[in-house]
Amino acid sequence: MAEPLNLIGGGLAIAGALLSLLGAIGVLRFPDVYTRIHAASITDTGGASLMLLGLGLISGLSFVTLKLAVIWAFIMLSSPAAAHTLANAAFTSGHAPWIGSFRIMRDASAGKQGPRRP
Amino acid sequence: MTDLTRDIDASLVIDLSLLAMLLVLAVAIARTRQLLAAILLMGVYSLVCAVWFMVMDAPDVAFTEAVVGAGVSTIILLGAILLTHGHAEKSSAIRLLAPALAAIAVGGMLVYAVLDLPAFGNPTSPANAHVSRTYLEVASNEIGTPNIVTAVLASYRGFDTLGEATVIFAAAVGVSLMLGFGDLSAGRRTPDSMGDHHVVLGVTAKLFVPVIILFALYVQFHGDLGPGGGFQAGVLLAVVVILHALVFGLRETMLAVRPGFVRGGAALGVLLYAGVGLVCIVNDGAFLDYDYLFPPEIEAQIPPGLLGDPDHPHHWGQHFGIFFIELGVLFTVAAAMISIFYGFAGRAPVPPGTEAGQ
Amino acid sequence: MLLAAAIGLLTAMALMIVRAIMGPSHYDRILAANSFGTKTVLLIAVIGFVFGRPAFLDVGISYALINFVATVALMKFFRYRSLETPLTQVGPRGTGKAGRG
Amino acid sequence: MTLAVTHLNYIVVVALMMIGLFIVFSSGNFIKRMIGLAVFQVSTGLFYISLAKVAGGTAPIVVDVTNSDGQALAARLDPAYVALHGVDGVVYSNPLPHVLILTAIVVGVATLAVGLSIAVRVREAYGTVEADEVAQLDRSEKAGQPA
Repeated sequence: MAEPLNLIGGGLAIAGALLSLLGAIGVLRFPDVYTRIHAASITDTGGASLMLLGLGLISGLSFVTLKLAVIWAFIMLSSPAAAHTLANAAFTSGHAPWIGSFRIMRDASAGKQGPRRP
Repeated sequence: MTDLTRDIDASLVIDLSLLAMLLVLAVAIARTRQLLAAILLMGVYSLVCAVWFMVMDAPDVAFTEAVVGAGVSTIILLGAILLTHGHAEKSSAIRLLAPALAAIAVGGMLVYAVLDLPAFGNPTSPANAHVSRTYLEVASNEIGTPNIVTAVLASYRGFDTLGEATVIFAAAVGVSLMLGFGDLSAGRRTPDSMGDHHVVLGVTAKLFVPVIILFALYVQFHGDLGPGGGFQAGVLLAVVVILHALVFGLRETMLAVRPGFVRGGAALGVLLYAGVGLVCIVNDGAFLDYDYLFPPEIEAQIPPGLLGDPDHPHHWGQHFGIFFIELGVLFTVAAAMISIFYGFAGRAPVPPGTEAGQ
Repeated sequence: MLLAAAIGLLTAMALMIVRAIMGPSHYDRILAANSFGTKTVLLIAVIGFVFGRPAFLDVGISYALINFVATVALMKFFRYRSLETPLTQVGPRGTGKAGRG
Repeated sequence: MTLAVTHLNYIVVVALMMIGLFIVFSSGNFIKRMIGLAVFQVSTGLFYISLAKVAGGTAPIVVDVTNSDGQALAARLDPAYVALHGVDGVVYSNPLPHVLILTAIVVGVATLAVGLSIAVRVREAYGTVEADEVAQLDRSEKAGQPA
């Protein structure tokens, strides 16, 4: 277990934690469901990748590395699928996206296009 | 105090922040009247508990809490809400005040009692001293499994665990008697999916189902060496069936895993567990005393190098006894959870105003 | 260093709890719970390394799987009010295996 | 002050238990009561596991103490203790409460399902899961009035 590898791994883990933290701030601050899904799903997969890579560097090549890879694969599969399903369900159940001050969706919904506002 | 808490300093930060999260979540569960939000927060609550169990050196318990609390119990609660009503009525002031006073009174007494306990982490406290210390000393010699939790669960306290498995079986029977086994009849109207067709979910679920089964088997058979065992693997197997039912429809799942098969599995698990005990009795031992599982002439024929090191004494009776009773626990837990899920998910909701008693 | 990463994850989890409690819509809550679950998996992994027992990653793996199932169940509940509706056909449309039983 | 630090875990867990108790008593909704019961039950588990933690210990899964990685994990046993009992190794947390709570969690979800199915049957018979309304329906039935 080389010392520089530990340092790089720790740095990557902290970077992943920071990315997760950024995503959490985004989920807290963004205006509607879709922007929040965007913030959460991107930082979840990105933060997880960085952090698991960092932990893999620390652990060295062993059975633990395989387990880390398995966790990474599961997160990479399930997190985007869950985000997609969530956005799909929210859209079909009638949540209109927030479009800032342009109000395109609201005008469109008056003309019976697009989803109705909740 | 300093030398006592010195060693837990690293975990103290994580410990305290998790406890703060738990308090916030519990208060939020108490305040909300939307049962859906309460269920969701309950899932998060048990998740935080699972992490806290990890910090407290209890990976087996964390494993169980993660799969049960966040997975199965959330889904069962959702099924119950579907069959009832998703909104709680507002309680009157007197109904809030009296329980609050009672809870504060009981809590005050408990805190008063708790302050007399030995300090947190004290190695010589009565709870950590007597029989537990003995288990830690003798388990690896007498049982031969590195995971002492498994050794205590399956061997020293095997009778206790048989009782737990029976309780789970009885609970599944009770739920099935009250809610039915799920309806497979052809004329049954299945609820409308509103024309949605989730391709992404279908593909992901198809990938996940075999992988979770494989992982459950790993957890089952690796339970001697690491965290895991029959309880965790059983719940994971039930979760596979639940995932399949959620994505491909309950009807498809019930055709693949038939309710009769599930009921048989639950009974078979308890029978297997008790049967191991009976075999020990037949071979002149006590009930569930695995050292008597094999007669000596059979045990002599097992080659000494079968499991690695030939010099290390192997306890074949203990190995196979734990193997079989964990298998029994797996069958019972998985079948009971699937049966409970079928009961809740397969029952048609009664529309308001058409109740039987009216 | 790993302790710092753990504290960062804990802060992110606390923010997610705020979102899960505030709502406003149920979809926000599911999103917060799902994202909380992913962060928990990472935290379990980091704790394993902090305490020197990384063999306990099994707990994290199982949670990564359960989290997906729970999210699907919650989403399905809010959207369809039913746990038994098929979300996708098993066979080709119209010729599915539904007639088998 | 010292007492507050060394017993903080226990005090917080007692507070969590009491919140669960409060939910059970204060809500008239059967499902909410079951959720409160679940909170109470998990908190009891927290208390047991908190008692089982040993300072400087590690999880009760045997580690190899012949190499340095294993030795660094946890505090070594006291030499006097080793001399007395003839066993060597590191300090482990107490496995017995882990066993009790592990099985209690799974039994807990099974009994939760039984309670919920009773609530479902109550709803099918009375059309409500609120305890007050159920009691009222019972009273009016006893008085011979239509519900």
